[in-house]
Amino acid sequence: MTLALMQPVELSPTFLWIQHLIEAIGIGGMWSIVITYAILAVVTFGVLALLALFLVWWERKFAGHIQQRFGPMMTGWHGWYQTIMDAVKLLQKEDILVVTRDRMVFFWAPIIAFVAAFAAYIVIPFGNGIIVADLNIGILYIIAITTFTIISLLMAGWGSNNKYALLGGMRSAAQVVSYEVPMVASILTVVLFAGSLSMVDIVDSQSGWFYNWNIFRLPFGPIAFITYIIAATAEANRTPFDIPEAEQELVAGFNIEYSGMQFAMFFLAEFVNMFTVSAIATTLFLGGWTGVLLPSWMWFLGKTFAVVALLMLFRWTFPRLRVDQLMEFSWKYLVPITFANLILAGWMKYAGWYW
Amino acid sequence: MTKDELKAYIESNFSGKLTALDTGRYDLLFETKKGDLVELARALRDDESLKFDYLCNIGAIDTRERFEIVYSIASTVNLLRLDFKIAFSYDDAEVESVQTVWPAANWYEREIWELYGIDIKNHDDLKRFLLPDDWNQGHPMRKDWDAPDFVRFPEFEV
Amino acid sequence: MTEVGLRTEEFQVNMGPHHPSTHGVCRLLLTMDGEKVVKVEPYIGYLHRSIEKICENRTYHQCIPILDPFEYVTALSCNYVFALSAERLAQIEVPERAEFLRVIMLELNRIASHLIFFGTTAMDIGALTPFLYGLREREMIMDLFEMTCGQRLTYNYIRIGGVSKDILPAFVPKCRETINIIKDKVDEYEALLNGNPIWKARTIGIGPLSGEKAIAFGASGPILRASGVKYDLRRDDPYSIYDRFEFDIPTRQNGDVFDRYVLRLEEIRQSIRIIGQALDGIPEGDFKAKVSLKFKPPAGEAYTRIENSRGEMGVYLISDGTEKPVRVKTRGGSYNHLQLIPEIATDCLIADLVAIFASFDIIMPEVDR
Amino acid sequence: MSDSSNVIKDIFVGLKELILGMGITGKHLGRHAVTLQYPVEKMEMPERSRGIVVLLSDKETGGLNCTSCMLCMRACPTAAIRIEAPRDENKKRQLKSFVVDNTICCFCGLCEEACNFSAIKMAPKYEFSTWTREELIWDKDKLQEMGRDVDYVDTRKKKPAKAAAAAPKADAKAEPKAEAKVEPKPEPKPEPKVEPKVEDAKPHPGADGDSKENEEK
Repeated sequence: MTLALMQPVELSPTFLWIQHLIEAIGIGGMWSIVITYAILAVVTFGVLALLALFLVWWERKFAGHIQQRFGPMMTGWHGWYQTIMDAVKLLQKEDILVVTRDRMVFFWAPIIAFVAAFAAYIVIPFGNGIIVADLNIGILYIIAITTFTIISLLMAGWGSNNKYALLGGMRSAAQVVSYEVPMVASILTVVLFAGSLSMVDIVDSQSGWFYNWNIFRLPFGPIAFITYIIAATAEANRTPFDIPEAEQELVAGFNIEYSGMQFAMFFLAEFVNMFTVSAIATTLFLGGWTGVLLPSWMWFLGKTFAVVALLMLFRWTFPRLRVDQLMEFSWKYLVPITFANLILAGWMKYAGWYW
Repeated sequence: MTKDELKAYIESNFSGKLTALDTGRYDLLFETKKGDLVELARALRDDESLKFDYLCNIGAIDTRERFEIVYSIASTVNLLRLDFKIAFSYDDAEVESVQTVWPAANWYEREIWELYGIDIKNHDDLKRFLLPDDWNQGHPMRKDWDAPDFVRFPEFEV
Repeated sequence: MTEVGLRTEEFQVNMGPHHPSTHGVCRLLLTMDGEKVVKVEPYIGYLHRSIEKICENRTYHQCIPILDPFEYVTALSCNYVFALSAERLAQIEVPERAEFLRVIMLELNRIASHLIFFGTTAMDIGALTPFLYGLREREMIMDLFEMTCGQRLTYNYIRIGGVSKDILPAFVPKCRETINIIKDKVDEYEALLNGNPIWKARTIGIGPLSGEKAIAFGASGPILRASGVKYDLRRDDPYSIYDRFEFDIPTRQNGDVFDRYVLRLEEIRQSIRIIGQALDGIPEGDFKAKVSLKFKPPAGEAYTRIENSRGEMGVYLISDGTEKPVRVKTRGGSYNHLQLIPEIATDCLIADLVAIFASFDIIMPEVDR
Repeated sequence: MSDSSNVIKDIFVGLKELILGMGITGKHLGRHAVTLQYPVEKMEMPERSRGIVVLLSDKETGGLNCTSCMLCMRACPTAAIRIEAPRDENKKRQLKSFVVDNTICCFCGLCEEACNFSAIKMAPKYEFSTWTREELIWDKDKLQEMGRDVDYVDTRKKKPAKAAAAAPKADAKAEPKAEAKVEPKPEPKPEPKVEPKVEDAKPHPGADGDSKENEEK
């Protein structure tokens, strides 16, 4: 336990004053670190929970208007507190626990999904300086954390002792693993140019006018962006890659036996994942918080919501791929393209032809 | 080939097996004996100028004094339509399966076996599928069928 | 598929009776080896209301509303097939105007049924939005029905000898406007889905059905024509006044999910053509022949079949001169199509099984009766 | 893999189709929604729509048009209508009880066609859900009350020769458009009750929903 705290992660200056404040009150070295971590955890959880609730509401309104209907209207103006009502409903719903379930696995699956979804936000820069801890291994940390979701889906699939859930769990494991490779490859093309893994350095490498965002670094920028977006939709289990919980085939896939609070955790984790994936897309390709006039965090949120809108448009337009087609698409199409792109980017960087 | 040409053709080629009935109001209706059902069906299907390859419907009828089974067949090639009937008394209620001639007959015969109690010989899987699994109140489509909670439609005197 | 020495065993999964993609209540017992479906056994009977037994002690006029829920997606063709067989038994002459109204309403009902097919198939393959678009158009058609006969699903509009109520003067312009809207909406559907590579990957070459097998298993309607057999009862066993309208019968060759889907959209266009011609030619005259309430057809029997949106719908009607039919044997298209599912859907993935089941457009009241 | 030239072409054709698909669904974002918010905005029911069965009462005298000829009872395919009208002293049928069991009624409209005294009609009302099945078995008064504000075309040959009514009225043509008030509890217009209050016909003995024995003659 002490080893972990021997070299505590140095927080970014904007939040360091909390630690100094607590030390000023006189609490000892180790405990002040623990308390600041706790405060930051609560703050990020609060901000993200609000964002997730907003995303759920926005997705339902977006889907409604695409399908020429209104979406939630009854609760408040255009149903703004509909998601809060849903959350309260799910909270007070009874947790129906299958008797033959695998107790520990079934219990811990939603918690791991929840934790994995929120743990990625330590390194995501919401604005100029608004970052919890600017780790120098930023993007590598995010990739490691997002693979946690596979474990939670597998645990949910196995734990609920239900054939459909098992199928869903197996499918999600196969899908997320096989789309990890093209995602990492397209991220590497960006890291190649930023020269550092840290998210803040990546954003700084794209500062200045919008034309030196990574997406406009022809010719490999747009390709990397498109392959990243495709791999990211697969990562977040969204159509056309939402086979783990394909309603029509597997009824509800891995979260079939979950109800009440546990189902809410899975549901919220899915939307937080969607926001994480789009946040990474904006940080890597769309120049993070850089932008004129408006405050930096507003630029970041604007770009991220644009990417989220794109993901939502995917969901309400495309049919679903079959399991083997999905694997084939990843290994036969995405991986060759992303690796070729990576080599091209490397050669161009070595030859110096980039701006 | 119009209806009466078809009737003439059948009378000339199948005179022994198929005898015409006059109760058919729209398409031609024939009657045949239960014995030579399957060869007749195969002959009708493979006959060159008839080619009855499409089985529309098999319906069993309980006419209060005997059972009857009507086979409605059609030809998608020559655009013909024909019904033929077999009749047998209540006590020898078993019939050959025409499944080998028209595979579509599988479920129709299964339904007849379940709802009328007519035994179908060499049918590949005679299992109950329309009525509930624990049904023990006989064969409901028979005219003389009655059951404790069968709510009859009230008769109104005119 | 299984490596040597690695012992795997097949497991059985119940798809149904309560499952999102079995339209209605049908249970498919799947024996699966991982994702691959090894064996399909359909179990039916959950919706068995013994319509035939009920009809046996109802008068002829009462049988028509009883037969409405026999196939509730195209309820009008159930009324029509019974009324037609009763008219054939009693040799009733149906007035011209009633024939035209019947054809218009039947084709509107076919379009409504195909729109539901389009919505549910797209939803079963994953695209959720087309379902809403399909239903949006269907609402327009249902408003037309409600305006004339008062109900939106179980119409009970056709009587023996004609139709129950005459159309309102506002019906013809509204109907013309509706079919024009639906015509370019169908083009929009095709633009949305037909070219989509994901849709093509999920539907082309899935569950092919050869012409001979389709005929042998008694498949009919769009499934038969998608396998290359040009057999449409409106043209090959003509009834009513379909011979006056000129419309062509679309057929496709290789009978897979994509062909069955495209064929039904093409059939919507043909129905629109028929309705257009019928709307121009509606004659004046009374809408129902004189048929007494105590209708007693002479003894006799007849098998009547019409081209329903799901294939051949038939009624074998036997009467013995009393006011109640002796036997009403109903035949629905989905009954044979469900027999075909085990033949086609073995050795395919569960996602394909769902696509094939949706492309057959099977609904359960027609199977269980 | 097919040769590389048409793989590239496939990718671009595929992307074009995907973007075209997104364009179509995106286009709908701008269009106005077609749905109605039910409890707030209600769909205006067309005049012929078949909702619940109601008994119509004469415009002037307020009494029931029904002459208990029992034609509708015979026409009903599901035996949902039950009429008891014993003959009184001068051989005339007096309507004692007229019960419509809305749990069985299949809203087919055959009763409306069978009745030639325009006494029964399918009103375009659809909001009558209740908590228990017994409340759906309506007796004469409830049917009459629900039918008070329903307009109908009076097709009776001879108008009822009521002692109070003067010459047979000529202006019985009701205006065509039925303005159907659809609030849940339509309060009846204050009608002078002409005939004596018919004692409340208790619902049919043993009427407990679907498994009742309706073998009455």
